[in-house]
Amino acid sequence: MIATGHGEPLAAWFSVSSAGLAPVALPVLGLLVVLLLDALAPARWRAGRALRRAQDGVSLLALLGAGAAVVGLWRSPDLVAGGAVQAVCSWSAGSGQADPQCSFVVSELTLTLQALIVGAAVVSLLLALDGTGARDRVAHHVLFLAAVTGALALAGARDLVSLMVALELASLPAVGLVGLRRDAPGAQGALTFLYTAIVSLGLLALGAGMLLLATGSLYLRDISLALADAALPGPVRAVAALGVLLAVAGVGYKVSLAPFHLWTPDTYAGAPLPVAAFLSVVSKAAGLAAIVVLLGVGLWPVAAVWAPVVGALAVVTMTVGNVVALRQHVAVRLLAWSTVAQAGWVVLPLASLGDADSVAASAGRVGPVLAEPRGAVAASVGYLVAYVAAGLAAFAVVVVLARHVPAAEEHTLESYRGLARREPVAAAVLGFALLCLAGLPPGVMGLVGKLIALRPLVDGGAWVVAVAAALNVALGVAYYLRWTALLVATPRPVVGGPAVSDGAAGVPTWRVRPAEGLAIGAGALACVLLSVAPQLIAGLLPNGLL
Amino acid sequence: MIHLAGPALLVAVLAGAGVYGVLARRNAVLVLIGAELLLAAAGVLFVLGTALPAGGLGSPGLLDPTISARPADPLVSGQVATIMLITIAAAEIGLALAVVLLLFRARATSDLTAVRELGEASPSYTDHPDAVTGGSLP
Amino acid sequence: MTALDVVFALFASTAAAGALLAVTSRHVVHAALWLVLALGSLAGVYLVLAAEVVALVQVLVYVGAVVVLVLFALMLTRAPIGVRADLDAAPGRRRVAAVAGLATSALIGGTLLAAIGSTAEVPAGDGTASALGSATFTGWVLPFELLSVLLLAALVAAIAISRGRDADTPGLDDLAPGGTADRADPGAGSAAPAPAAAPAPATPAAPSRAVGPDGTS
Amino acid sequence: MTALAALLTIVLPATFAALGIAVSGRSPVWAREWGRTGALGCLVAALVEAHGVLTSGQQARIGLLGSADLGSVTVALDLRADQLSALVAVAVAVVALCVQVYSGGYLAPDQSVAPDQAGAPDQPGATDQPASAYAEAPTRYPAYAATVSLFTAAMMLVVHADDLLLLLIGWEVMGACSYLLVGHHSERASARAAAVKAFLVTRVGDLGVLIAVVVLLAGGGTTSISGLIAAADTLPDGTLTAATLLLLAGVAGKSAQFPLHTWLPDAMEGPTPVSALIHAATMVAAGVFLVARLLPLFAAADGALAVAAVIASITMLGAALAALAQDDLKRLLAWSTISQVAYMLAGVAVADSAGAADAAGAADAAAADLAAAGPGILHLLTHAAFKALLFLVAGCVTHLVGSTLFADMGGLRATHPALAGLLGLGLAALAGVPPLGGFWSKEAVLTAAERAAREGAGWPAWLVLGSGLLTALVTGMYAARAYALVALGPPRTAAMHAPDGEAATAHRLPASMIWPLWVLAVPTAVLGLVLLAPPDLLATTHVDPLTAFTGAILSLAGVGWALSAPRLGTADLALALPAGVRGFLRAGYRLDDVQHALVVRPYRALARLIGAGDRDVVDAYPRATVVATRWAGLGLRRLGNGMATSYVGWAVAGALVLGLAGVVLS
Repeated sequence: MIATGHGEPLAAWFSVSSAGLAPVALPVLGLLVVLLLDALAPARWRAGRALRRAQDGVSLLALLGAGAAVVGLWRSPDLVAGGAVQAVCSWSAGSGQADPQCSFVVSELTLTLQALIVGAAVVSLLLALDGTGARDRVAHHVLFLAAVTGALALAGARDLVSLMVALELASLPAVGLVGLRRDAPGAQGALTFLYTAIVSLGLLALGAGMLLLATGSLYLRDISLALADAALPGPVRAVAALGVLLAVAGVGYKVSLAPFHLWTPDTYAGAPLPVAAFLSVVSKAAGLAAIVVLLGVGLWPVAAVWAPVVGALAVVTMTVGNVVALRQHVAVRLLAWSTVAQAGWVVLPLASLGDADSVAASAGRVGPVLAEPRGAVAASVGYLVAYVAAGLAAFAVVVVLARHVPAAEEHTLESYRGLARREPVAAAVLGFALLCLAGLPPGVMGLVGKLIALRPLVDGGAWVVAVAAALNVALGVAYYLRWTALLVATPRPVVGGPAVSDGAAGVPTWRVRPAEGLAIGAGALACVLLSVAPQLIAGLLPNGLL
Repeated sequence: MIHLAGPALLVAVLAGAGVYGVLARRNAVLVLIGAELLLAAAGVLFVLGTALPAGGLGSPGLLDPTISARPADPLVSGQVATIMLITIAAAEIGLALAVVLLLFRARATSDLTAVRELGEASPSYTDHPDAVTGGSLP
Repeated sequence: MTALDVVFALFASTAAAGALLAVTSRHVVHAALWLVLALGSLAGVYLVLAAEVVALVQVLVYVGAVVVLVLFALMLTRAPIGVRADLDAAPGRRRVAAVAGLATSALIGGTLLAAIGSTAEVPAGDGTASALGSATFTGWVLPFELLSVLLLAALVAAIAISRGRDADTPGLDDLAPGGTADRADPGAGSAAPAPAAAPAPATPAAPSRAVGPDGTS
Repeated sequence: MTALAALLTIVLPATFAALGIAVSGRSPVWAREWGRTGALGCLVAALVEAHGVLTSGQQARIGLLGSADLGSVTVALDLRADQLSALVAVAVAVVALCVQVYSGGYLAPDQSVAPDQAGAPDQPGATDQPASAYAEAPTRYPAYAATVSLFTAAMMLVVHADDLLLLLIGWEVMGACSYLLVGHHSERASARAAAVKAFLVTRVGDLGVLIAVVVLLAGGGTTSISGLIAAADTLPDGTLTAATLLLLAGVAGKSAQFPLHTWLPDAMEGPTPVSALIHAATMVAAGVFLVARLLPLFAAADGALAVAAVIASITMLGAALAALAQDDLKRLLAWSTISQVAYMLAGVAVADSAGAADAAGAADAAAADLAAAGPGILHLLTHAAFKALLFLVAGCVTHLVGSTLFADMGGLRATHPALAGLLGLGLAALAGVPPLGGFWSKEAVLTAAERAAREGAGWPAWLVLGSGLLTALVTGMYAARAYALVALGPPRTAAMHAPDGEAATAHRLPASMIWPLWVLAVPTAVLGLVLLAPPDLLATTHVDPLTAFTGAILSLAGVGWALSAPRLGTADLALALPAGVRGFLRAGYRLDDVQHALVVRPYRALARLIGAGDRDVVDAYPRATVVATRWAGLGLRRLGNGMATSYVGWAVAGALVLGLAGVVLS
């Protein structure tokens, strides 16, 4: 689809590949249908459950459709040939550019991230379905789909404006989801999240402005080419460096990098639990997509500037997360701090790109050099996949238990004591997920994830960071093990607390609903599958990034 | 033709004022004013970026007056980005005010120091309540 | 020093002064009005930088809509009219904030000025509506479309959040999944929000309930 | 067939561990039978495997999980079955079966044999008290039996792994199981402390193994043991040296070698059968096994074997001297384990693969590499037999006396002659009295050291030889001293008194505690015969007559010295030592005090400051690692003060620092 532009100074042509945009467009379509259904549905639908079922169905279908589109795109000729679909591109006659400028590219990386996001979103939605009230269902689904759209768009965004808008699209509706609780904690959680998001947007925009000022473009590819030019004057390079790091700071809150992480536990605690699950997996995947796109794909030629900082951030993040998690006694907050710690692991591999040799070797080269940081990015994404699977499984159990078991109301870890006797299946899933997060056998997935995250660092000689990360493994094991051990511990005689179960021991007094069962099953299946076949997370992105 | 230093200074002042405004206020609505100023600073920076010839500060034409200026960015990146930023800011402020109103309805205040029961220092989250001084942090 | 420089200096200094007053004023309505001044002057700055459309959007969206929204919010939250000392944080915190603000200014300004040097002058850009429109609908069509979704979502979110909860209509949290039969205490957990007129609780109210999972709080 | 049997040695105990937990519920009887069945199946599988390997002489590779493609390297998660793994597997399986059977009697809730409360629950010095075990047994036994099964499975995984990652998994599971087993009596503070100590100290070493695996992966591009061994000569020197030294740290931790040996004597807090399991064939032996398995890497690395030899030399003599001064039977055995494992390590460390290859005339290098470790492995096998026997006998004695202190023992030969005979047999094997199994394997180690020394292996071999000979003397002394204190002299406690008293009938030992002793007595006595028709693994293991004569004379001299002590006026040879020296040795050179001052005391002080938390044993490990970080956690948590703008402030501050760093770095 090629349209001619208006003349010399304007874009000479631009092209939009509707197939390439399908994964992003389908959730938007679903969102509109949900809104329309609500507006147009006859009254008798409203009385029963038909409308709710339809809205649930449409939302799920939209996500599944996006997933199907992702799978379909994987087979597209461009990708099979090892290239990428340039979905939204323009070419300016007067700019002196040889190549088109693309703001959306469907590459192997894009599709991997999109597949992950869609999968996590489906499970999160399943978890939310039974917790969503009738009246808020429209708002919930619309906001949910909008946030997923933003996350999906982030995966392919290749210019700073798209990145910025998509990041906000992934964040603002999530704020709305947190606020749907409509009470004081919900409002506080939403406000904390929103303020952090706004100020971070300010930082990101300032960073993007600096990069525009220094290089004259907002397209990541042009920026990286300009920055790879050794002739760039020093002060201008400083502006670019400041821009890059302000942008990192602006995106960091999304993955909960310290010190941009402080909103995380409060918002998780203030949000409805399924929304907390959504934030900790889908939203985090979106954040990593933003960071990978920004640093791994776009700005890696100046990695010498940001890699040490990102390495330090990663180590500080995992240390802070682990250290504070050690003292947490509330399940959701422990999970929140554990996601902080895991965020450090997720960005850790990117720190290996600061290796002076690889940067020197790439300086001045153009074109295919952009495939260079494949190893580090693949490790980051691989770890993210492992984390998302384990995080989803853990959250699914926590959400479902909190919904059904009154004893879990207070939500302290103590209420999980002896869970294995009462809810063996749930305890098994939760325990396995926790072991995966800790990286202990039999959670092989987590172990392999940590190994592949450390590998680029070891290869790149970043020993200090690698050793600090390895020490954090021991730190992290402590609180995951504590929780896991509580699952199988002997129940204490009740001291002033609620009884563990109304019925006889071992007889559940509630039934899992189909959607909940599907969600827990999917999470558990992902964990087991990836633990049995860890090569799935180790062998991502074989063909490079683009 | 205007000198570049002016807009650059303006960006710095607006950003600084925005940061101060966000951090120094405790009324939830006034915090937003600071955030708006921070975004406005970024907007000026974007527009400034478009005013430069293609290649930005690093372009040879800028530093060497003998080379005629290269053509401007045909996609007017900076100005488009500013417009989008303004729009995002509007969306954000609308949402933020809804949240502030919700908070006000629930707690009858929009003073951020008065509503912080989600924090780590809140007694409900400490395993040993005596080990933490309550919520009296500044 | 050209005439444009002078005009720019006028607008810029007004904007800077407005910004500083907006963040320091102890009068809420004044603060909002200083914001109007700052953002309005920024529109002038944009005009000088030849960004006509941006200037127009700035006036329409910011001065026309955002500030009105802020004023409404101040009224709805019963912000005190008149000079108040409790708008700002404690003095110690304010000092920290001032240091942070100054550091931000110094870092950004210093880096930019060092790169700009003393001789760099910029030509006026091309900010006509036609150029901007073409650019938006060719190169920037993706963020534009995403932005439309963002606005829609923000609208939905704002409406959903501010709709309030009626006692008879279940919200997101307190509708027990599939009914209330299997819950231990269907109603006890939903602590209704304090009425708007109630005074602010001196201590956080029932914080342990605040962490209640979905369904209970 | 061999491959299947090897796989079953791992799968069977693991399965029965799961069954024991899942199916038996709270019934200790079912749990006991599940555990015994699993161990029996494991033994059968191990025997089949050994038969296959010994007759065909081949090694089998078993693809287990396929291969994991980790980016540029492929991890082949394979198992292997060769003579080394088969022989060790048989030893593990025999000991495990004996322990499972024995535990059924030792920990069973059989009220008729409950001894009187001889020792106060937290009496210092007295380690294992079966009395308290009885009270707890009904509820804890299923978990105990399952943990023992899992422990066995983990050791089998270590033994059969052909990939360092698999080995690491088994290694870690074993550590976790030992934590649970040592802390079995979790109601006792000393047991909890010992469990934590064992876990933490071995974990220090485990960290070394973990890093070593990463180093090998980075340097060699693979974690396959076969692959690494094949590539041993081509690996970069730095990688080899770093990896082998790090591995040695892990070996020192698991095998309780100086300076990471301090956990083992304390681990006597565990039930006695657990001590037998840990000491005889599984955890402690795993370290030596690892060195034997990776011997080509160690041989190729500069200085790694020399370091191992020095560690072994120090440990064997030092631990033997410490054993001499102990006043607790189990602690004496624990120190003797440390000393004997050092012998094994020494036997491996003086290995000379080139010489072994010539001597064996082995066709392929791999077999030669294995054969070089022969003396150490032979000692591992004989030690497994006699040490398991000794611990189980010690358990019987404890059962009778209600204490593990020498002060409460005596006169066993008069009251229980058969038990005294078995004790004597085990101690004689420990001392290396010919012609018992321990004699042949110890002399084989000494012979290997002597040959290495003569062939120019340098001072480490001489050090090992000298230290080994001295240790032989001291070993004879402490072994005989133990016999003298336990079996000779008059009975001390009522329980040991007159066989016709009612106390004696009340203390008849259950049959399940007796026949494992006889099973173990057989290999203790005759394992040396294996040298008559040695398998390939032991093909180069010789016993030089002259060395053997010297060693035997020395150990017999020690035995005679100790046995004649009563006639010289003192029942206890150790009393001949000056009191200060004795106390110093008894306390294990006060290394614990050093550790205490440097690590434990600050921890305790902090813990007291923070306030006693949950006393539950499951919290012990987190608490131990956490305390130092807690204060940091407290400070960090204060940042989360619940105020949104405060969070934003930190974000802005972070951004400023980042930006500044960027400007400076550019």
